[in-house]
Amino acid sequence: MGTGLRIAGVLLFLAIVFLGVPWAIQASGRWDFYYTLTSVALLAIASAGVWLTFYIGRINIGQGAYALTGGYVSAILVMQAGWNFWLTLPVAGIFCALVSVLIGLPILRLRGVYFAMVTLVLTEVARLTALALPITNGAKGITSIPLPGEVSILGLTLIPAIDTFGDVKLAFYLVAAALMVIVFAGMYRLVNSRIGHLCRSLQQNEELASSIGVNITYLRIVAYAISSFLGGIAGAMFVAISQSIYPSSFTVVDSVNFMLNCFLGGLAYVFGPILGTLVLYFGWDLLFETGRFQLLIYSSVLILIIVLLPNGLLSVFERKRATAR
Amino acid sequence: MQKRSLLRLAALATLSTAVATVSAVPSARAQNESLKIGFVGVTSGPAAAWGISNVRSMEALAAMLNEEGGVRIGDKTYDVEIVTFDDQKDPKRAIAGMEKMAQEGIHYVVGPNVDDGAAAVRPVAEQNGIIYIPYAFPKELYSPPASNAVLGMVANYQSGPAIYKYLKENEGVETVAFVSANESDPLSQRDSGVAAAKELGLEVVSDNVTYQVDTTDFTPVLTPVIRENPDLLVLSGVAPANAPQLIRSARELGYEGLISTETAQDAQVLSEGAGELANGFISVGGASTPEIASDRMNAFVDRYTKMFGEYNDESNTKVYALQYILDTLAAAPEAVDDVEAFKAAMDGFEAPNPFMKGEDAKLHYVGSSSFGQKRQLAVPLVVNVYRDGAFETLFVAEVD
Amino acid sequence: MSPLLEVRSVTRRFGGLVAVDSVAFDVAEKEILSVIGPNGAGKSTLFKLIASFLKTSSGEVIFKGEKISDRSPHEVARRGVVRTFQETTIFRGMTVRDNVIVAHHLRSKASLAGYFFASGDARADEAAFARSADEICDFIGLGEIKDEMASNLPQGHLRALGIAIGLATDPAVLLLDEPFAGMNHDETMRTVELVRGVRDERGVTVLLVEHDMPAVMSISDRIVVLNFGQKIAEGTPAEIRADDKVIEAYLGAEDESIGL
Amino acid sequence: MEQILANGLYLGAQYALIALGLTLIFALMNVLNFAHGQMYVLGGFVTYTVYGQLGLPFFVALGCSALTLAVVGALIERFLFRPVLARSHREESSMLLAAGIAFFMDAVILLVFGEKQRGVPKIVGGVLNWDFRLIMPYDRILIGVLALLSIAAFILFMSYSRTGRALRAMAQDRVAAQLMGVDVDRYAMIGFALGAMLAGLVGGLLVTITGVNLGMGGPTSIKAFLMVMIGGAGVISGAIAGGFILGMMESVGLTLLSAYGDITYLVIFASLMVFLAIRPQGLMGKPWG
Repeated sequence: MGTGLRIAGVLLFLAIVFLGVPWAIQASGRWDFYYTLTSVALLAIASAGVWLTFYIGRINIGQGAYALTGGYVSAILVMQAGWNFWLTLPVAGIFCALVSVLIGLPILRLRGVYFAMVTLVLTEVARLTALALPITNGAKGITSIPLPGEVSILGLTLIPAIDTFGDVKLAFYLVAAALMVIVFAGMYRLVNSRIGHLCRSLQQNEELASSIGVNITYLRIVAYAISSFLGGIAGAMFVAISQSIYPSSFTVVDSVNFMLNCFLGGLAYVFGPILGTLVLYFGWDLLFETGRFQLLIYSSVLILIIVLLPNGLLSVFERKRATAR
Repeated sequence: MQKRSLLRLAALATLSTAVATVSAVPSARAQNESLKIGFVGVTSGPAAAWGISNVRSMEALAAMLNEEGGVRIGDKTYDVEIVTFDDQKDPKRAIAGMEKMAQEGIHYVVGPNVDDGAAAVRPVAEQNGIIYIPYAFPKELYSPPASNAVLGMVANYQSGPAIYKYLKENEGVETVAFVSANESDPLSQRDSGVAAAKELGLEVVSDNVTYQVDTTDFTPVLTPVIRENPDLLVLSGVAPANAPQLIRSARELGYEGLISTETAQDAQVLSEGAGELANGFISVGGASTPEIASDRMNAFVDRYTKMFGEYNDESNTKVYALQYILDTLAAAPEAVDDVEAFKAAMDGFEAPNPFMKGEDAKLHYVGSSSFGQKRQLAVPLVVNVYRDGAFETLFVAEVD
Repeated sequence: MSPLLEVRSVTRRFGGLVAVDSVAFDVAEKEILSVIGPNGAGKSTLFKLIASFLKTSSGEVIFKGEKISDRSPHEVARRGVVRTFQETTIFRGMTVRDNVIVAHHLRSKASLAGYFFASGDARADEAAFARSADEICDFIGLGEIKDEMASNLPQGHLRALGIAIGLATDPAVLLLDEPFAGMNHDETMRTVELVRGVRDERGVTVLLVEHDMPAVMSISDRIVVLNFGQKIAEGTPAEIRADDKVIEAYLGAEDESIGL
Repeated sequence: MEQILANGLYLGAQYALIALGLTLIFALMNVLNFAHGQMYVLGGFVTYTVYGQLGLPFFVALGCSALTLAVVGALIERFLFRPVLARSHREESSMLLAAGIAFFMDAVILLVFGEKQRGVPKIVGGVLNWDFRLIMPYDRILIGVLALLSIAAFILFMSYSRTGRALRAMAQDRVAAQLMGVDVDRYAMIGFALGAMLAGLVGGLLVTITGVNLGMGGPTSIKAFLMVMIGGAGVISGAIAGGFILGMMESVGLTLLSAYGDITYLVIFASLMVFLAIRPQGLMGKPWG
């Protein structure tokens, strides 16, 4: 693909996300799609983190734990310390990254299903911890969290309050979409830089990577911390939208779904998580009119897709590229 | 190779078309204008029973009403159409469901079934002018400044004191133990139950034993509780699936005291899961026990059974939500697309209760003492006791 | 002059089993030294100990006067002691050229963040690695197929790629683990030439573990012989060939692998 | 004390049987079968229908459960896992398929058997009460013994039958087994059917004690994963050990920590994580499975 074509592709994508979608929603009057697409964007961000751990060869079923942690960090800072939400957003991410370093140091030595299982347990540990701690308000959760307010320095508005322009749904959509674009631009850069090259070396053979002098422990931790950072900010954003958080806000099911999003999009493609999330999440919503057959149809379609395209949806283009070359 | 990928593309395309077609099939429509009432709650997965009893009671009642010619609201007659959304017990999905309801132009929604979902949909409901009827107990959902949620059943902090008081006075209960699942809703219910029991001067001998909802063997869970030998064992917020197991384990461990819960249960489930060991189990239900069920209630149960094969006793309570919405709309016709009118009507609303025998059985909104405003359906607080496959009414009370 | 690498009475136990028993020898700079011995003699274990993929139970490995045997593998590699692997350990999902490029890791000047933001150092690194990788591919004889997926390469080329990966790290000492295993005569001879070239043209000291006697005899400056975890002989190929203990050890084990 | 041990043993026997099927499938095909819990639930519902509804003898129902699941397992392997595993670049992709199958089975179970908790009449009545030191209903004892017998039968089958030996060879080294003339495709199907059958068997056994509902699937899978990890993935003795250990941990943990209530499972899970971090291959597994 030429550079010109690539730039055109990126511009087209941006135009669709920031202009096309609002226009189409305006035209069709399907206002409910704003929330659906906001969710897709945020879940795709969390899934991007999972994808990155896949990229270093680890099956991560623990992202729900970090989304929950990020959500609680934001909620607690807003409610108890009176912080502005926008300040808590990066803090939530960084907190999760720090926690993940502590947790990652011992568990990243595990591989394959062993790592997968430990991370699965981690999600449940996060839920039980949230239930047991006083600061998270235990079973009662944290509710009635205010919408994100204005950030200003010396009277100069840096970020307007989320309800400034009246349409909160649109505002959340634009914020989520912008975050998604930034995250995936970062991911794209990461994967196509030498770091991505090193991550692939880890994925394919850790011993060999170590023998050529790659500090595999460090690189694994870095990747896992980035992954958890993304989980944390996605979780915090969801809390801002639902204005509440409970220990059950992110559960094992979410962790599994994040992983499935990556599989479905394709583990070899950096934009796989976006497509995977879109299909899995949006697909469920589209099927809502089928009533009690919803799950049946949803799962049948899912199975068919896997059988037809076991390497993910984006592998549709794989063969073409191979023949073109 | 190219052919193969084309084939795949074609297959995918066919698939998505098929999906689109299926999802576009319009639901059956009669000649009356239709009035859409929504449901957002859980109808799949482990907690499916909660939402399904909601959906089915709504669908059965709607079918009855439509067959009778529809519902008269103001000068129009509507057919009731139920629009359901399965949130899979995920608060994020519940928000999406509520957005869907707003999209469909629906202003009255039953659900969600759990605390986290009910809290999460609040912003959407308020932004879009939707009145929703959750089956969740947190007080801030119903207390000012919140005003769009209406509690659909009797909260355990209302029924608990009544039950404990009754048992204290009639059965001489002095000590009580609480067991709950390690999840938000049951734990909150346990905490308020403990507080209520202490208020009544009962001695709480055990209140910190919890179990995972996926527990298959409750013997180890209950062993330390039974050792305290309380007069009353309260299963706080127990899921219908867990109740028979807990009862059975407690009895098999030699426990001889009373067992009660403040949530609705199903007689069939108890009978299959615990058999005669469940005799004497006290729970809270709606109004289908023969002593108080009206003909209308019996007709509803028949209808439900015919449509879905088997009745669920949880629907005794859950059938009220739709009836309340429709009767309140009839009382304030402009509320069909203006929830403020609905809210205004709630304070003075009163209508006959079709599901209960007796002239003085009325539908009206309550909750002033718990929430400071009328944001609760007055569902008869019927305390049942299970005996040999059916419920018997222990006593009936009212919430204010 | 002190030796480049010193193995000082290194011992490794697995439970009750002593896999390597107080083995000691020195490796001089720009030497090709082979470690041989019957199956199960502890050669591979010794190799892992030198590259620090295993920790020694006692004894130490000294490189340029510094103890390396308690460091992690990538730190040992950073100091210039780099191993290749038995069989065909490569990055299967990358092209040949990418395999070699990524192996330049030790030469990188930029930090991870630098790579992410494409700092000046990072761009210089990447250009330099690409150039060097092309050069190494040509040197090893993989220039023609450097854009092939590594998983598609035949056996012989895989071994060469393994050596190329090792070279890309710019090692002082290259540890080759059975570089001739499974090769026919022609392939072996080519690889022998290659290993010589590595030493002669690039000044790399080579330490190899091998079964293939003729190849070892022709390539080595010196040979260390292990049996049952102990060193039983050390010397030039001619000395080893005449050593009774060596012949006995091999006759006791497997005749065919001597190839004499 | 006797009570705690008995509870732990009983739990352990049923857990071990669930874990056996999962670990067998994992050992043979490197597939983490997310649908294992759903298979267990389906087994429970079959027994419920045959024994509870149709009134046929319990052992007939148990046979039906095992048979149904064996067929389902064989079909799933042949028409879903085999083609997907053959064409996917990373074998983890099978996890997505397994999850899809789990969703699908959940949907089918919901549509066919409904959302309610189901139970069957007790197979034997009465409670063993040894001086209040040990209280155990007879049906629980019977099911525990049946579970132990099934485990024993499975071990004998794997050790002495031709099929069992072939399966073990394949679990150890698929390529080597193929070279030795084992028809790996055929045995993968047999192995998968066998694993699914074990899940169905436990479902059938336990429906008499715990009843069954469609929500039990997912959590059961996760518990089974834990047991397999404790013992070591893909190792049969490990799965059995893992089952008994988790059973004992729950039994002992719930008793010791009952004073602290809410944190019992937090402690169990946290200690599992620590254990796996220290000993990644589980008790008996090969490193890196």
